[in-house]
Amino acid sequence: MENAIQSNTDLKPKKRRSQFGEIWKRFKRNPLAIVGLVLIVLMFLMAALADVIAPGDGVFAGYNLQDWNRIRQFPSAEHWFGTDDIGRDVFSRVVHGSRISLQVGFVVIIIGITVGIPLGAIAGYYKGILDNVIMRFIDILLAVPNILLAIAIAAALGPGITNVMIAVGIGAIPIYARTVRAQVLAVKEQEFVEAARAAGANDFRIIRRHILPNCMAPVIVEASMGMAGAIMAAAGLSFIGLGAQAPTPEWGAMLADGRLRMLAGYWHLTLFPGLMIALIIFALNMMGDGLRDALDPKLRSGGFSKKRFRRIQLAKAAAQNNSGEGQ
Amino acid sequence: MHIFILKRLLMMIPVLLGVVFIMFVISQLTPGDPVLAILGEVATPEAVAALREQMGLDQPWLMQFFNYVVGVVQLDFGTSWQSGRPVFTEIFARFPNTMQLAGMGVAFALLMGIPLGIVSAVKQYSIFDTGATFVGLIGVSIPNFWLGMMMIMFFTVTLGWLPPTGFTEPIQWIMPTIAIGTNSAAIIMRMTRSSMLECIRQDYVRTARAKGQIERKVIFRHALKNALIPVTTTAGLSFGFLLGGAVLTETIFAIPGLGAFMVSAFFNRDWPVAIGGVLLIAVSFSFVNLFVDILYAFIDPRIRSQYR
Amino acid sequence: MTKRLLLLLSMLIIAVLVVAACGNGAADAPADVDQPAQQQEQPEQPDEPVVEPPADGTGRTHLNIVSANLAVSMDPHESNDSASAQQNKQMFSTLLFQCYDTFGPLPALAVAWDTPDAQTVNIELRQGVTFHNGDPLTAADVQFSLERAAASAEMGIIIGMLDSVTIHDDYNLTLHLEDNFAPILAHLAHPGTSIIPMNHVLAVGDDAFAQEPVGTGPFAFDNLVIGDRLELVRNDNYWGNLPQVESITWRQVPDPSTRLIEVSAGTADVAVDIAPADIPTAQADPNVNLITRQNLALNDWISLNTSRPPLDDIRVRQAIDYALDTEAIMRTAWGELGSPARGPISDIVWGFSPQAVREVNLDRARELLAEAGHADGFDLEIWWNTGNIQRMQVAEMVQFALTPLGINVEVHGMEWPTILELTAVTDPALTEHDMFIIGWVSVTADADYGLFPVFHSDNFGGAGNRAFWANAEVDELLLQGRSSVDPVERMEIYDRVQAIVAYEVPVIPIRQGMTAFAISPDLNGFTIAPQGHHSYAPVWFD
Amino acid sequence: MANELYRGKLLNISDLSIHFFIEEGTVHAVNGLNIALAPGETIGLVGETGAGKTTTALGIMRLVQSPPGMVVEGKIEFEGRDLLEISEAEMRKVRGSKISMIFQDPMTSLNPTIPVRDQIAEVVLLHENVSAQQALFKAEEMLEKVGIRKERSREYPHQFSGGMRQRVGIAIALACNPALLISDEPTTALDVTIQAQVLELMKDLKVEFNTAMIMITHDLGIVAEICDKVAIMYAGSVVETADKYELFKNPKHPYTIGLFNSLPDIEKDEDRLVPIKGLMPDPMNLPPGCPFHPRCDRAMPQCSEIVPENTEVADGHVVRCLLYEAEHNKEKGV
Repeated sequence: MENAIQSNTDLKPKKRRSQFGEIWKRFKRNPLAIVGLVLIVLMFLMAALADVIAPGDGVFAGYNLQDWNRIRQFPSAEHWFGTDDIGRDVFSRVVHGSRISLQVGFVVIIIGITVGIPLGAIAGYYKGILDNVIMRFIDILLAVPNILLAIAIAAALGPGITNVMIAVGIGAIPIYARTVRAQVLAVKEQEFVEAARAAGANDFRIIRRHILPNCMAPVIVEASMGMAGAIMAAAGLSFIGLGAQAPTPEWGAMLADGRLRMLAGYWHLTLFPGLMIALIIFALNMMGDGLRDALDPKLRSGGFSKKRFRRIQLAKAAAQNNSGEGQ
Repeated sequence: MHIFILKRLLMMIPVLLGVVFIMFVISQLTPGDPVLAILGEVATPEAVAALREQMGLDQPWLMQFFNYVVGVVQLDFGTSWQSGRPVFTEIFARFPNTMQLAGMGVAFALLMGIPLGIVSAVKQYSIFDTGATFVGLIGVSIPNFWLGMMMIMFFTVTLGWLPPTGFTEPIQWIMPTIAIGTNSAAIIMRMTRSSMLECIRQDYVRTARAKGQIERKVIFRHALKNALIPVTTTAGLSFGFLLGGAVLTETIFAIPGLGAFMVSAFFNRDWPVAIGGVLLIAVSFSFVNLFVDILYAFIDPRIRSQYR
Repeated sequence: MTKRLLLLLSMLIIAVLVVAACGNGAADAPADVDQPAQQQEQPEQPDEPVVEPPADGTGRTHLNIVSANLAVSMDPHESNDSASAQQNKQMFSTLLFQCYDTFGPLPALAVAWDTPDAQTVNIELRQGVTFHNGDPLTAADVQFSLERAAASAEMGIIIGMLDSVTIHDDYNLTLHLEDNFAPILAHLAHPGTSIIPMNHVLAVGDDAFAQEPVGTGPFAFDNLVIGDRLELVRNDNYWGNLPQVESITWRQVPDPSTRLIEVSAGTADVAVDIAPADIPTAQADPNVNLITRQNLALNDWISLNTSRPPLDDIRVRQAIDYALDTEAIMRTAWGELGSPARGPISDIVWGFSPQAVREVNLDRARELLAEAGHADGFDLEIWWNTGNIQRMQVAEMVQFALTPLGINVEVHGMEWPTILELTAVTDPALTEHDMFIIGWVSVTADADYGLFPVFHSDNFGGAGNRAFWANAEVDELLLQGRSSVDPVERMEIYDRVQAIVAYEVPVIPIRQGMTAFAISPDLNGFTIAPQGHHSYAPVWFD
Repeated sequence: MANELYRGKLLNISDLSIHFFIEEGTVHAVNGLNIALAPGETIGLVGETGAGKTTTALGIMRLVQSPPGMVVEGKIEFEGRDLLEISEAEMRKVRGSKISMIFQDPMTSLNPTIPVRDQIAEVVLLHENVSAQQALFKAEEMLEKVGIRKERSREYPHQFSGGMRQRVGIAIALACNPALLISDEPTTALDVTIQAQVLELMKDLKVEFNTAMIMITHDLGIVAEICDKVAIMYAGSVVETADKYELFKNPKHPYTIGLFNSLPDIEKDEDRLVPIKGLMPDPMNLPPGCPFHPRCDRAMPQCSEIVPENTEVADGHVVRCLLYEAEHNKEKGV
């Protein structure tokens, strides 16, 4: 009988494909996650089709077409989101802005991951002095609130969207380093790593082939949430003037410019770009929640079917009533 | 416990030293001459040279770093290049506002987040839970600076209820507190909810129920105390997040705080103020984290015994 | 030649008219720009702009001011930002006062002065003046103050030409300048030459003095909450007319829209500097009295780096000027706040001469570019300082407007100190910039102040000539202009300089500055000073 | 009919079914379970992991997580009352005082943030009309009774070893002298030597307090040690129940026999154990007919169609298997 129990857990190593299928199956069940995914896809479509939606080229791109005789117009049929201070179509700028934000999100995550994962893996795997040095460095980065660190770095690098991505990316390193380190510490001691070591695999191979793949789930979740955070942080930096170079239609910079017109009643200059920032972050967070639930083995059978529960509950109540009447 | 605190305090020193060092490196890498920032559009080479010497910028930067650290040890943070006043004076004139703002933000976040999180967890799958989860997601997603702007637009421009800026009257605290605290409130709500959900499934909660304990006490006496442990961490981290977030909130609501001041210090290359400010924020953040760890010990006896 | 004569004549007439404006009704009005070297008669009526004195004192006696910044330093010699100048103006007095209209000198702490030559100024001090701490004002304080200011890096440009001060007795002294310097009297009215109490400053030290300043101004320092507010109280022993207002609270409100709202809501009486976007709002608001006045700034021009190709070619610069509709650009970015520039200095500055502005002509621009061998266009950068949104818009508009010429402009926002540093190198070969946007205030209202630093080739880089434009004739003329004591000659000199500048286009002027204040409707007697050093001594409430 | 067979004096569970409604489907954790127990009697509830033992125990306590869990049908009569019919407030009076429970994992079933003394006092305060002081005194008394010095009573759970913690759990369970004690694998998480101590303690205290007990376990050795009766559970229902000696001597159900065969026996010098082939069925997808038939050596064609009824093969020995149903019916001449 103990054997029977044992055999139950022997099934653990599953095929990769079916694993993804499983995750997707679980992800799919979460309606909020699907809404998030759909929003992100729409966002990508908008970015991809920006030139079609707001056509033009270079300086004369739709988002940059100036008409000094139509400045600060409120939304109309011609200009859905109105026009800005120098007569550009806000809708076109908002549409083109999706490119910047998505780009920022991805690049920041890539910086965070490509630096953070190796640091975390090395720190976790080797321990000792290397671990100490890396983690103290991480501590230093963590001792300064992220946005302040980003401001300092962005100030040093100068304004510009590339520099913002670097600045926010550096701020993102500690999260990944810490997540991976914790995972590595946990995974390292497991049997299959011991087995690989016994089989003569070198450290690099062990880390790459055996340890890291098992650390990926929290990193993926962290990344989808981190992308939202990165977009928010970058918009914040743009807002205080460290962001994208004019005339790039960056949402945070548009907000900053529009703020000066806010009390004069030009609400359309701040409403739409801000809404877009909130929307993309919202979508990423929803997707991140869904991913976390789908990837978390603890939560695998967490969901409860309200429909069937209620149906049985009602049927039971009805049956009781019937029997009560029968008496 | 004392030894633990002492150890933590000692560990702060290299980290803070590292912070100062990194800030010095950044100050060296940053383009923009602080001397010219002071002198403005027209600066004769003689004036530039004189001021540079006066500010000690003619020395090599490692020497400047060394001098700075020696000064800091004696609680001398130098003088602001812009105003000529001691950095200490400049910073502490504004720091209380920032602390108050961040403190009120954390208080708002806790007062909103914890109760909502508890109810949401206890009534899992209810309409309230679904609604709170959704609102929580929105709260996490809304950029605080935009929220602040929209509140000004609505409560000041449209309704005329609240003053747009300032930080002296309590009525002026409302919008900044909500603006800065909403993200954290949502984060804490989500954290409380998931932590509570985990705790109310714990064996010891079942034990409490098996004792015949009433549900309210099961939740508050048994589940909540344990659920609050991760929430405490989140709240501590939020505080750091809010100290940073104050930069934007202070700008929007024109609060004379350290955040907005430091941004202008960065822009003006007033490095003594910028470095001093970052150092102070790092120190307060470290102390908040220490405080959180001490708080842990009060909540969780397991951790208390680790601290020996 | 007739044109030149006509010009001179018209200038003289204007000069006479403005003398009358500052005459204050007195026949013995102080002479002005015509005769800077002449012995002055001292009128009994001292100080401040000409206002009707209040009928009675029934109004409020506390004044609330909101402005973007508080003084960077309350040491008048250690700061040259406008917030410091504005606040220090209330606490300190200068030897002279400069008329808001004619910009001629009026007596202040000095009751009489004469300039026997362009290198010497004799001063007779007002008697019985005391500092806020009770110390009497003497010649020693003046000597101490001026020498201290001259040694300061911040104030070098204002009074750095001072060589020495000779004290004759407690109330008479002579200033000796290093070189001939005709506009010296205007400089002695700048807040950077404020007189401070020698004994007190020496006793408490510079730092303590800056924390708790002591002067002879109409208001005395009371309290400072750093980053938040400055509180002043009336100086009851003020040497001029006693102010009606008994105290001032000066708060920092960085956002211009908010300052307007504060006045509209009655929580502030004076909002310093209203943003262009808010001008229409302020005009429409019955609770706000919007007052505007052209100031001495030529706030915004595009500086072209003439030391680097392709902008080293005069034809390219002219082509760019032909392509830019500077008036439309100015109106789009600033709206009502300011007026289109007509030259490199504001047209109210003494010495301004109007030059023909190039009408937009893209064909001519293309021709010029073709002549210069750039028919296919080229790449350029334009820099603007982050935080100044109007300049960003100018940069964007320039980029947009130059594209049809095939000029590919990259807009580059940088922090102010970075731009200052990158454009401050003295060797033109080391410059990296093409175009950037900057401005300059002819705070002394004399063309010398506006033109000399910006266009003399000795001043390459940080000293002001960030276009790295060298023109031997202009160099010569500018030196003549500051040493000559003959106003007619000087007028001619500056006319010629401005003509050359307009032809060679080292800068493309965009906007003449305008100061806009929102004040509460029951506040009277406030006048905007074009120099930027407004005085609150003469104001009163209904 | 089944009810009559199992009429006990203290507890009588009949046709209890508990299902969990999760998104993937309905988990049939307990299906038509019948158990009866007399006062002071001990029954061993034996089965593999996932057989529904713990769910049954929680069902008796009415502590099944709901949602997603729900008692779909059945009765739990305790001292003459159906526990499923009484109000939650009344049920709370039962929990901890009349029925208490010892949980499987002593590491997690004590609240880590409350001193053990207070955790015992809590249950005393709830059910006995005493002051806080008296409750604490009683708690220390209970601690002494389970072999923990009262000097340690102010310590926190993490300061105790696993065995000691389970002693605390026992103290909590017995503090109010319950009529029924449910022990959910109380020794599984403990070292073998500690297991024996704890079992010994439980045996002693059971006698002292004259408590009826449901001992949930998968260890037949423990059953042999302390139980009077045994109920073998498979896939949510009891497949065989009998007096301990009867069952050990004369197991009837193929599953029970399989269980015995998979145990090592020192007396018979066997080389190999004989495990039951296959796995427990997925409770979301139980096979039709007898749930055991896919693994059964003696399965007949009809086993996959007919759900077997309870069959009393000997006095108090009830089996749920078509093999015996047919036989029994023949004997009875039905």
